[in-house]
Amino acid sequence: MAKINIVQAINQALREEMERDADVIVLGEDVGKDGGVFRVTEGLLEKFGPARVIDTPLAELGIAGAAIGMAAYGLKPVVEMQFMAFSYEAIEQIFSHAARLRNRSRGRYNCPIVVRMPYGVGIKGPELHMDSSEALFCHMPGIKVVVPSTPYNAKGLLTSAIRDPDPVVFLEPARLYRAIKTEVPQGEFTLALGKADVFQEGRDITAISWGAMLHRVIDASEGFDCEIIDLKTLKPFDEETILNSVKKTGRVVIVHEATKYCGLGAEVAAFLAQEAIMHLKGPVARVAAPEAVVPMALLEDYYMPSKERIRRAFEEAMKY
Amino acid sequence: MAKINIVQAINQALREEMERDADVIVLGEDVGKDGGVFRVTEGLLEKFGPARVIDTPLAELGIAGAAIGMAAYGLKPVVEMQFMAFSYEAIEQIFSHAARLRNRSRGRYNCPIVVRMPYGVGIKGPELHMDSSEALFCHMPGIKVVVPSTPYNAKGLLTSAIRDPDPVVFLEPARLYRAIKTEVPQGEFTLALGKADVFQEGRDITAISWGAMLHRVIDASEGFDCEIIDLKTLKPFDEETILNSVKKTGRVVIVHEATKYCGLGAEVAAFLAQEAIMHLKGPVARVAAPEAVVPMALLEDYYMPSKERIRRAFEEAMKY
Amino acid sequence: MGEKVIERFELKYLQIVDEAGVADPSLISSFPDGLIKKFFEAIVLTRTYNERALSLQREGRLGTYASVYGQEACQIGSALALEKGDWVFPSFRESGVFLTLGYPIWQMLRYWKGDERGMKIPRDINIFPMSVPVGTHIPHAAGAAWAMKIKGHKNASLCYFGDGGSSRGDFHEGLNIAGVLKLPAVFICQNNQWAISVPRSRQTAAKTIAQRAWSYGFEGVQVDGNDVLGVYSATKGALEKAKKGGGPTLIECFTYRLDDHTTADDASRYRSGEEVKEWKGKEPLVRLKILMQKKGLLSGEYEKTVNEKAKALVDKAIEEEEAYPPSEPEDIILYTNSSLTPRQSREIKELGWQK
Amino acid sequence: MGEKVIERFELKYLQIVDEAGVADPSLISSFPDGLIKKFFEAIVLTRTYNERALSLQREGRLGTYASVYGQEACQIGSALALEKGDWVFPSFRESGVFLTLGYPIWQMLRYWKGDERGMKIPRDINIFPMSVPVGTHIPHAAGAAWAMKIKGHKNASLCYFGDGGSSRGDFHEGLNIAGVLKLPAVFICQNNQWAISVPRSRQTAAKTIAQRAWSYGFEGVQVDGNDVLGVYSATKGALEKAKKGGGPTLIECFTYRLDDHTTADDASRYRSGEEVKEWKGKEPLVRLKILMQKKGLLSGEYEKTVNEKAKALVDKAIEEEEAYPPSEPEDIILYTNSSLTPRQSREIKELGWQK
Ligand SMILES: Cc1ncc(C[n+]2csc(CCOP(=O)(O)OP(=O)(O)O)c2C)c(N)n1
Ligand SMILES: Cc1ncc(C[n+]2csc(CCOP(=O)(O)OP(=O)(O)O)c2C)c(N)n1
Ligand SMILES: [Mg+2]
Ligand SMILES: [Mg+2]
Repeated sequence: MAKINIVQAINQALREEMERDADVIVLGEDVGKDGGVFRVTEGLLEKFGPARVIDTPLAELGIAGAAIGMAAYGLKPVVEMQFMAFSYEAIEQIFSHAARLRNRSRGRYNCPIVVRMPYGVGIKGPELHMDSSEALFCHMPGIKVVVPSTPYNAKGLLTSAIRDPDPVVFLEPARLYRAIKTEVPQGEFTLALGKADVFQEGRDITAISWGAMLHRVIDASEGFDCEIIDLKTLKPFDEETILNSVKKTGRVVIVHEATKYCGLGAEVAAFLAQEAIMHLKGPVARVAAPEAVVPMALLEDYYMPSKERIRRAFEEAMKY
Repeated sequence: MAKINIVQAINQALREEMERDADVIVLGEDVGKDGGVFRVTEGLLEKFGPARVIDTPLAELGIAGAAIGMAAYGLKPVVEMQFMAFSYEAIEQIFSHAARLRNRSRGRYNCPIVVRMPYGVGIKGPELHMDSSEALFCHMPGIKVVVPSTPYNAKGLLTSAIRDPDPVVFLEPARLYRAIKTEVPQGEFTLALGKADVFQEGRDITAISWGAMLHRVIDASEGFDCEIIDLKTLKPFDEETILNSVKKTGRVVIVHEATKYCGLGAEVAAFLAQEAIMHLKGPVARVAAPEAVVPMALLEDYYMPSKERIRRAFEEAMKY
Repeated sequence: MGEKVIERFELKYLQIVDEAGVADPSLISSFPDGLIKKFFEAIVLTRTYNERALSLQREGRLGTYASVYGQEACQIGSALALEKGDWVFPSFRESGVFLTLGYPIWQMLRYWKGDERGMKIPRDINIFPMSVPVGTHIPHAAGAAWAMKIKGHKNASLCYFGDGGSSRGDFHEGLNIAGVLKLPAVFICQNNQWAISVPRSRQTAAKTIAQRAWSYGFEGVQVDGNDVLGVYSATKGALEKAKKGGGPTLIECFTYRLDDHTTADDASRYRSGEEVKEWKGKEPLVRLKILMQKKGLLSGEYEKTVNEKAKALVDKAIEEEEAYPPSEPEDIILYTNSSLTPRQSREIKELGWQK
Repeated sequence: MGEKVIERFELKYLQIVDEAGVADPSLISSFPDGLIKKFFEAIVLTRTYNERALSLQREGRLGTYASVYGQEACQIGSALALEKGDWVFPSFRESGVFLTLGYPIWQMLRYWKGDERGMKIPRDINIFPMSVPVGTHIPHAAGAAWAMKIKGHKNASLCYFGDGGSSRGDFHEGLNIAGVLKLPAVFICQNNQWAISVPRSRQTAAKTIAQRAWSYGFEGVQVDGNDVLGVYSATKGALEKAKKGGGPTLIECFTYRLDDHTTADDASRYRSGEEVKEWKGKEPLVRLKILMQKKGLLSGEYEKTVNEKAKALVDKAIEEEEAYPPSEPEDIILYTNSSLTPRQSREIKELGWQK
């Protein structure tokens, strides 16, 4: 099996799904000739032609809106938003239309779109290139939100997202794009949406994270008997896996790049405060960004949860 | 003191602030001659003229964006979004610009805008007229989010919001607009943002809610020794008041109209799971909408947390 | 060097039958009698439905309702130009379009009563659920047209919105994308002079909305929106052009909203009775009847039958609607996605909603 | 009845100095020598800065940087037409505008290094922080112009964006609002033929971007964006008109991005060397120098002084920038609002960031 990075894994998933299903198309800014600013769609234009790999005007709400019309008509559009923050213009289309089309038409129409976007801090990008606003999408009934943390699950999860009959927001941790290479099978495979991975078993602490933070958590876990959960699907998250782990450890540390306030960590913690309170030995800790927008490159490293902050949270947890 | 309803209280606050400060202006769709579709801005055009009470084209992102430019130049625009769901096109302007202008310019510019909007279920409105997406705005660093529950605090909070040097999203529970009349002093007064009210003291349960749900909670509390907290400011919420109450009661029920998943209730519960876990006697309960978009009028009543559901949560809490 | 003119545009206005019922002789000739009668019958049905909906609303049997009165020609003229396989993207005021496509009337009423099942579109009609957020459906029409093009289907999409809707970013991005990709889409702006209380003159400083087409590299035309023949002709031409690969068209139907914005509105707060009166004189049915009379197409007998048939259809629909069983609360959750999340299943149980 | 033309438009193109440095005799006459020298000096400064920024980036001393090479005339010609009290709303490529307004060069470099303090605009310069999300600042320019109008200030706002930016909803809503309210705003579209890898032809099917002005009821003009005199003249006229209450203008500067989109881009992936070469022949400095030579304004001595002065300014700025102390981590939080929330204060403590 070849070792590939996340960019290649996503590219492979797109390529294989496009080969398999003529209704799958790719659209967005610079996805064609340029192959995407991160080269995720590289080579697709050459292989599938300009009717299926489409460079669009610079118009995020238009792109999302058009994809909704396409999807209702019978295509399976995979939209690329160049960076997460540039999807904000499209939020109304995603929230008021994509998320609701099936419900509003009582099942007559559905909206099988995938909205891919790189997200997250840690790439020394310009302003608004490093937001982590997954919680906004998680708050929308009807929208699934998926984040891969490895090339393997990038491919499997994207394949599932494309085949899903409903809208999926697929968040790609830009920091990881080329940072890790792992073995990924050639040929199609899927990973069920809604299922978390227990990346590592442990008895003392349940550490919950996703995307780039998973790797920080792994780093930080040395010396702790830590059960590490990679959430993978942020909405709906895998309640069972989390609950089973917390019942065992009684200690929880949630780590994410986004700010705490109404972040996804809040939902995980609130879920546990409702469903697992009797199993908790101490506070549910969230290690997250401070209440501030993502800083520019020079301060970026301070913003992102550091290994040290995560370790401190583990140490704190072990006091209970 | 005259008894007035929330519509009148907001109208009074606008009127008095416009009299006091020539930089305060009102803009939005139908806010002028029509006085707003809920008549909140009635009479303002006549009094302050078309330069300060402005009917805009139907263009929510343009309205919000223009308000940002006005605010940076030195005005204090109060924007009306006709219904909460129609503000979604403006989310990028609010999140990427209004919320960040001070930070990005390291204090050179600030953005004293107020974005008012009716929200919430319970008015038998058409589709997309009854969303409760406060959590989206709460997740944006730099944005304050305020919800009044009575005419008195509608006036005091809006006055504070207008005077605040930073952007405030002011959510008006449409269901309450004309539902309650209370005594409200003529003349200016402010209510501090970031402070909750203990509406009623109690020893057994801390019930946390805001806006229209406060009144359901009050209704449901009969027979329980319930400390009822009206959050009023959703972002940043009053941690101290909540914490003090929970330390006393050890039992928490949070009630809101929005869906749970990454709703504001999650943040309150997560905050408690981190800061008050040792004081909690049982699970932190959230009574909220089910994971679905707001239904149309005929099913609407099922969607909104009912008195019975809230009472059940209280009963459940008392089991611990 | 210096200054030179590099582009010139002309905007045309089309009217086949004027307010007095006088028709342009060369343009009317292509209209068979049967078609003119179809126009008439559809307008009568729409008015009948609309009046009944308004009175049902007054009786508290429907929720807020948006009247179509005055705009029937825009809707019927364009909808009758559609062919099977074309797709329609309506705003919330397109009762005339729904009716002309044969949409079940009881479902329309059901929708306005506040029931999502009203927009469970029958399989043989290609219309989207009405779009409540103004203008947001315009990119959907572009997207469907794009899909037709990709799939090689020789159809088109037809999108309706108002003068207010033309101010939204969705209009711009949707039409621009349609222009770039040369999509088979026809955009119909019903400029009814008002967006709730905001007059057209405050919606944009442009003289017409039709002229915006040039911003997107395709053709625009303004049509007398109260002239059903004019609207039909413009739409038919635009749809044919679209299907032949000629790209999109923007049609501005110049018309007037004769009623309040919706039943929740009171238009007397912001516009004069004289204005309304003046426009009543231009409304679409009167002139069509004059034309038909001149052509000998409007016998008393025929008119009576048409009226009665319309009334009977609407009566029957009201009965059907009222006999329709209520939704289950569970339905609130059930249609969110193709399958329930574990949490949703739990919620259905906790709420005691399982059937 | 029938079809008639109801609106006609003409779009003009303006060029005062052509690619060969030949000037339109009647249009050049109003340009004093001193102004022409100002153009020259500003272009030299911008190029000097731009080249140094690019090389600093290559050395790893700046982050991703967006080169202005090729677009200097659009930016300098327009910025020199500004008066005190006017406000500027730039996108991310407006180094030429910042420099022309006297923006501290070390701050510009600091910004591109990744320091928010680079956009802590000095009090005497009315420019907004660069807008990274494309087109989103257009409504801000309308808003500032609106505030000027409300406050009775006789100033105007000037907004810069690209051909890509003109496809966004913000463009439409911002310009439309400016038109309706007749705001003192001038919108400059630097059509540099590319939005990263997307060519102008794929951005819109409209022949020009300037023609969009008619969608909003005001005037538009296309200018040779590599002719600094033409840009100056068009902008000056538009600003004057705006300040006199004549409303907005849309100016399309027809130009070319000679470098990669940013230092993170490789334009050879999507456009041909020939195209770039052809446009190099039209770049703004060469023709200006020919003009100046003909007018006897370009002695070797003068040119040398200008070059050296620019170099010295940039050198000094690089030193200042590098000597500037780093931000405190606390600054990440400190500027969110006028005061800290309790949670923010706690976070600063927990993170060990208090000063
Ligand atoms: C995005 C959005 N903003 C505001 C509203 C509230 N609203 C409903 S209809 C309407 C006016 C629409 O005017 P126009 O587009 O001309 O259509 P018309 O009502 O005249 O048919 C407004 C402001 C809405 N539904 N959607
Ligand atoms: C809203 C938004 N979408 C996408 C991007 C990514 N992006 C940055 S610049 C650019 C192209 C801009 O083209 P244009 O407006 O023509 O300006 P130019 O770069 O040519 O100066 C893109 C797509 C962005 N910054 N903002
Ligand atoms: Mg209208
Ligand atoms: Mg460009």
